Amino acid sequence: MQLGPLECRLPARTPAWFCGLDPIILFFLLGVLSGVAQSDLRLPPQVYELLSILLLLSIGLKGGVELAAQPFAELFPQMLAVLVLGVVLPLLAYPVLRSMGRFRRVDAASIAAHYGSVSVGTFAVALAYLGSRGIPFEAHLPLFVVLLEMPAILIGIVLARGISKETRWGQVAHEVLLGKSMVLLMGGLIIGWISGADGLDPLSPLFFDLFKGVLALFLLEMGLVTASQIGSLRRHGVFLVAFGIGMPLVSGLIGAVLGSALDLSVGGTAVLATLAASASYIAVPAAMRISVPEAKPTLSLAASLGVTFPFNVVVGIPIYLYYAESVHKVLG
Amino acid sequence: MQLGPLECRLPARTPAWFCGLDPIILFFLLGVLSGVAQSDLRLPPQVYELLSILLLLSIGLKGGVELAAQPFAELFPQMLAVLVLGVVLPLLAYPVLRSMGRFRRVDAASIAAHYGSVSVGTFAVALAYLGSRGIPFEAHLPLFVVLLEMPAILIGIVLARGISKETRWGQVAHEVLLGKSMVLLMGGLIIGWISGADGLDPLSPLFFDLFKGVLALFLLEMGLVTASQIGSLRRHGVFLVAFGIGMPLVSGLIGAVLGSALDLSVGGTAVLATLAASASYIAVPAAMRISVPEAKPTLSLAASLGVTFPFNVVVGIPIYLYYAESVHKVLG
Amino acid sequence: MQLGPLECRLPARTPAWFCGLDPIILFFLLGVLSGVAQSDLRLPPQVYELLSILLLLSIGLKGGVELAAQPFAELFPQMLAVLVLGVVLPLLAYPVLRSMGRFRRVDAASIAAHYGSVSVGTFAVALAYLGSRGIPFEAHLPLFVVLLEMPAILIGIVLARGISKETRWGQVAHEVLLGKSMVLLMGGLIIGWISGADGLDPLSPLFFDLFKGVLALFLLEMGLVTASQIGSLRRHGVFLVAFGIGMPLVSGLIGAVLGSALDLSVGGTAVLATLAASASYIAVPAAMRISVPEAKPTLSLAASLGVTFPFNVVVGIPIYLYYAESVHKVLG
Amino acid sequence: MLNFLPRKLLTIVTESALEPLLKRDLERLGAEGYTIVDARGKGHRGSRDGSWGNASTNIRVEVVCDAATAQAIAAHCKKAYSDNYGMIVFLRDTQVLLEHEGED
Amino acid sequence: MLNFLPRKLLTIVTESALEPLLKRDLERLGAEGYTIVDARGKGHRGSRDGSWGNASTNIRVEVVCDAATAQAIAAHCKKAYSDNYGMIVFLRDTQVLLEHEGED
Amino acid sequence: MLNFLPRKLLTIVTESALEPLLKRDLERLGAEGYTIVDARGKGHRGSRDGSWGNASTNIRVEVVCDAATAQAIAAHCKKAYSDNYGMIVFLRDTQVLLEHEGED
Ligand SMILES: Nc1ncnc2c1ncn2[C@@H]1O[C@H](COP(=O)(O)O)[C@@H](O)[C@H]1O
Ligand SMILES: Nc1ncnc2c1ncn2[C@@H]1O[C@H](COP(=O)(O)O)[C@@H](O)[C@H]1O
Ligand SMILES: Nc1ncnc2c1ncn2[C@@H]1O[C@H](COP(=O)(O)O)[C@@H](O)[C@H]1O
Ligand code: NA
Ligand code: NA
Ligand code: NA
Repeated sequence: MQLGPLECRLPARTPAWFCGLDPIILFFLLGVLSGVAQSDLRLPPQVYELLSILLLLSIGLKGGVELAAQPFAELFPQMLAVLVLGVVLPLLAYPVLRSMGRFRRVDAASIAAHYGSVSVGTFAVALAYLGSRGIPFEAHLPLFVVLLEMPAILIGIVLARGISKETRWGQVAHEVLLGKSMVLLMGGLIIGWISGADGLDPLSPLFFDLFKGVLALFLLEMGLVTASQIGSLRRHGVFLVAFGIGMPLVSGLIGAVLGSALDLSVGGTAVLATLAASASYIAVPAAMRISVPEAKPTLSLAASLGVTFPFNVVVGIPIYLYYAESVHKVLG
Repeated sequence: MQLGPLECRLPARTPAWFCGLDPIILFFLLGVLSGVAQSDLRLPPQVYELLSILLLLSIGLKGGVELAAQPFAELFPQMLAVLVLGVVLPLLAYPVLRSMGRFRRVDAASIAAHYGSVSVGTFAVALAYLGSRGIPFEAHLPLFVVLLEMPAILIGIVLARGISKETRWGQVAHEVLLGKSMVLLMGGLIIGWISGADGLDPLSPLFFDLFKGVLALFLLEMGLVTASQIGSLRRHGVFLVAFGIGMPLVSGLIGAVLGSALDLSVGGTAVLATLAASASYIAVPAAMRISVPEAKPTLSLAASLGVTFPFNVVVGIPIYLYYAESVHKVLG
Repeated sequence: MQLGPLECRLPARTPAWFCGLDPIILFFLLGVLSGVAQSDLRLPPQVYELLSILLLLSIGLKGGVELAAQPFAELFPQMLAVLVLGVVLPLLAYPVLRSMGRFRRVDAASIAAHYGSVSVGTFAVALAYLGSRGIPFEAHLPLFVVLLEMPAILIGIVLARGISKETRWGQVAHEVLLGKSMVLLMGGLIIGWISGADGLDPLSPLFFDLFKGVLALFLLEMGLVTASQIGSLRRHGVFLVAFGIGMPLVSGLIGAVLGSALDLSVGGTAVLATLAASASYIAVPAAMRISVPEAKPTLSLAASLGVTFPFNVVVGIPIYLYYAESVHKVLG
Repeated sequence: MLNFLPRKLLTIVTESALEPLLKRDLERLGAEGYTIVDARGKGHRGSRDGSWGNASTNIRVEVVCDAATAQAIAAHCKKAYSDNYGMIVFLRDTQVLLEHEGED
Repeated sequence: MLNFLPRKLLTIVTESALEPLLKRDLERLGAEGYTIVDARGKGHRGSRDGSWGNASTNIRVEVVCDAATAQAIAAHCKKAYSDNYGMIVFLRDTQVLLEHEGED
Repeated sequence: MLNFLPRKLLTIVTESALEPLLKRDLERLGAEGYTIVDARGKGHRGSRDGSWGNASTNIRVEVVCDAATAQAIAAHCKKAYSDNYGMIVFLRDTQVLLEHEGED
């Protein structure tokens, strides 16, 4: 497969297949290898939390600063379309999981919700990927993350239970809308928007200069977590692996087409494709555990963390950029 | 009210009342809002500790470096005056708390001790505030923090118990003098003083460049903590809120007059006013819990964290700068 | 004693004996003093872990980047010689500990293993020391750390038990080879080697710019730990102190001679001497606790953390540089 | 002189995700207090060692209460949670120190 | 073959601020050992969930000792701390494994 | 209605370094589950307060099991570890809630 316009910038001594691999991906692979080899390497959970907080704020602030210029009203149609995407994706995934995967209703609904929602870690890697290739993208992409996180959870609950009175909808909405990642992303966006680039200048050593280093450490830990899923995957069989790769390839394409239809740039389209292709491993599992407790949490996490996250981070993102370029050529 | 020389540097699109708000204050407000809205956002305690350690060392090192030039002996009169300030403030607060607040003796003594002592977080915000306005201040201000932390605690204990033999004075002194914040501030001052600017140069990316970002995260957490005090405040009624705002307005003025009398610059005067106006929420509560256990810790924390800290950080500091400028005009 | 080419760069006001003390050493001393004075200052263990992870990755990455140029095959003889050093040092220490120290067999074996292995913290201080004096050293020194960590552990176990069938050698090897510090050092080396200086550029604010600040915080904590060993030392008497100073002075000399014989630069020789002189306080104690449980862990930690680490960091490293220069003059 | 009262000590080990729900339940069911500690462990539903793979860690909740309350809490846990969440509930007698005279 | 000795198991849940004082007390009152765990909880004095608002977290202290020592510790806790600090003290019988022959 | 079964509750407090070994042992000796909590403490071998000087912290391991398994675990701990590692093992009766009918 032609992975698009990846020029090899690495020196000649590196093996060819490493070509185009960002060092942050090498950190991820280091984590996976250490985990598989049963090293005792482990980041303390508190460090992981600090890293997530920094990433979320960085992404939000950056987006907010650049949003400053933009007339806000123009974004509404895009925002609406992205919300619809978050509803459609789990509805696509569910029948596949039921019929081909033969999962119980609750499990299919829960997995579908994971894949309809998003992973901020994957999003950050996509931004870094485009950044290091000098491909521009829209400033308001973090807004899409915020918009995509929630709808799939509601759909997942409805798929599992119907529109049951037992579900405490208000509480579910509260927990998702005010979940840590939403608050930090939105908060960052707003602070960035108010303060502008000059105002944020004294904060940039922490939030902007360290961004890629922080992302590298984050991916090291994600690699360890990915490795810890392999046992679970082995138990749950080959369908889950196939779904974990096939689903993002399809939803990434849907995202790319939508991005292009919404007139996003090639970079923005690639990121929307990545978001569509990514699967949640934080907000959705937490919500499902409480709202659909009969669903087995190990199934969806094995797929999301054990298959889809590594797939997207290592080979998916270049593919979604290729999608974006192709779709733009065809539709543009 | 005329808040002094705050020019609005923010772009036209921002609402007028945001004018002059540093992004770090926006982080604080984000924390308060998230807390009030019951978001699950929370910084791990270990991260909070790391942030405090970095802030204390940064402040100490910075002060130490610039102290280098100064002839030490000249500072003694100032240091003595500041110690006296730390004795006078709780003695002023106590009768007000007893008569108007109708607090039990132990509670009045404990709250008075909190308000006689200082908050390093508030101090850091004041430095950032002056820094971003280019207002110069004396290098040895961190020394004042060190000097102000202790006396109010001793006064508080005496107010609660008289000069009782039961109090283990030695232990109280030991715990305060060798408390974490004292050691880091003094240690930073001394290391900065010995090493000078050149010697510290390789440390500046961590301790100086990241300062404002670290302060932003710290204030995010402080905002969450402030929000968690609101319940407690509601129980303890309106007097505590009035005291939490009135007391700093008075003690800030005393601090400003003293600063001007000691021939501090306008910036230095504003900082001394801020220190006088700030209330402790770390060292004093810990000391009171052991030395005056009958005092209710929720009372003093609700006032200090729930009222005075947010008041000082958001509107107090500009007022204290205004105090400093006015006093200098009158007395200078 | 003439400590070599230490010019005093500090301003005249500093006491003479501080001359040449890097601020990071002042952080260490601050930690020791705070600990001795029983301050409640303490870094959370998770922060300590974050600092170690950053240090190990920084050292690895830096080495890897500069290794890029080097033809790998040339290093093999050096690597072999360093492995032999790791076998010889504990064999030298053991008889001394048995006969002069009168330790039980298991204790002597365990202490010997600690001194045959290495301390990455000491290594980092040595690099910073040479760096701030502008003395160049070989890029592949981190490889030596990796090579020296393991052999002494195996020797220690054999000294304690003979070549017993009960020892699960495979597991011991697995735990050491895949121990956290090995994985991070080797991983950093490899990632640095693959990515090269340009590839790592976006990571340098975290891993390179912050290096010395991170090292300063790390040494602050190490100072506290050192102070906590003093009680233990008092119990175990004067021999342990003498050994903790004498052993590194001897093994440092052996390391210096070996470095010179291997044609290392003066800087590289000084670092190899430092590695030889340093004693483990992480990997070896963990391995010994499981493989030689009869050995008292307090003995070896008191010597390694309470005596040798502070000795090396404060006065040892300049001595080993002096060794390196002298040996180079004699042999070169 | 020292008054100890006979009580039950009920211990529940379960998934951390249940903490907010369980706290509400305990208050509703009449517990006068509880103590919670973070834990890890293994049981019929496999290992929960705090790594992500297990989605979460455990909590160990301890309630000192009278026999009826203990029964009510245990019954509620069984009905509401034990089908879908990792959980073990165990009970024993204890004696609690009466803090203030005339308290019981 | 295995020797278990009858003992008391005393548990104290109280504010973390008391840890240094309590440790000193336990040794003075003859406890041969103790085990401490960080905890959070709720009781008569409200919720102590580790957020700052509650000024601190709790500790859960466990002491295996003979009946007399348990009584002494409980009595001391009641007298010295229970008026001003959040605290619950409870007691039960246990059997402790004798580690070395001829120890008791 | 609620079925509680009589069981033993075995608690082991020991050095954290033993956690991986102990987990393997527990499974081999037939424990159906266990719960582990990080702890600190003091005993015959001195204070283990989590500072480095003590090389490590403690863990507190709790096993609900039948009497025979409890005996087997205690015996193994005594034989394999108690000479060289800080450790206390204590036992008491408990009643465990039967989660699913027809389980025992
Ligand atoms: N026999 C047992 N003894 C002690 N703790 C147990 C036992 N069985 C289960 N647990 C704890 O309860 C949690 C959930 O148990 P389970 O539902 O059996 O997976 C486990 O992760 C353990 O922490
Ligand atoms: N009935 C109870 N059961 C278990 N723990 C309790 C109980 N009552 C109080 N506690 C614990 O003891 C602490 C102090 O209790 P109190 O003094 O009642 O507020 C609480 O924060 C709980 O951790
Ligand atoms: N009497 C006791 N009561 C409670 N915990 C104990 C007791 N004795 C020992 N421990 C715990 O067991 C650990 C090891 O004990 P030891 O082997 O006696 O040093 C200590 O660090 C304590 O955490
Ligand atoms: Na998705
Ligand atoms: Na004050
Ligand atoms: Na060595």
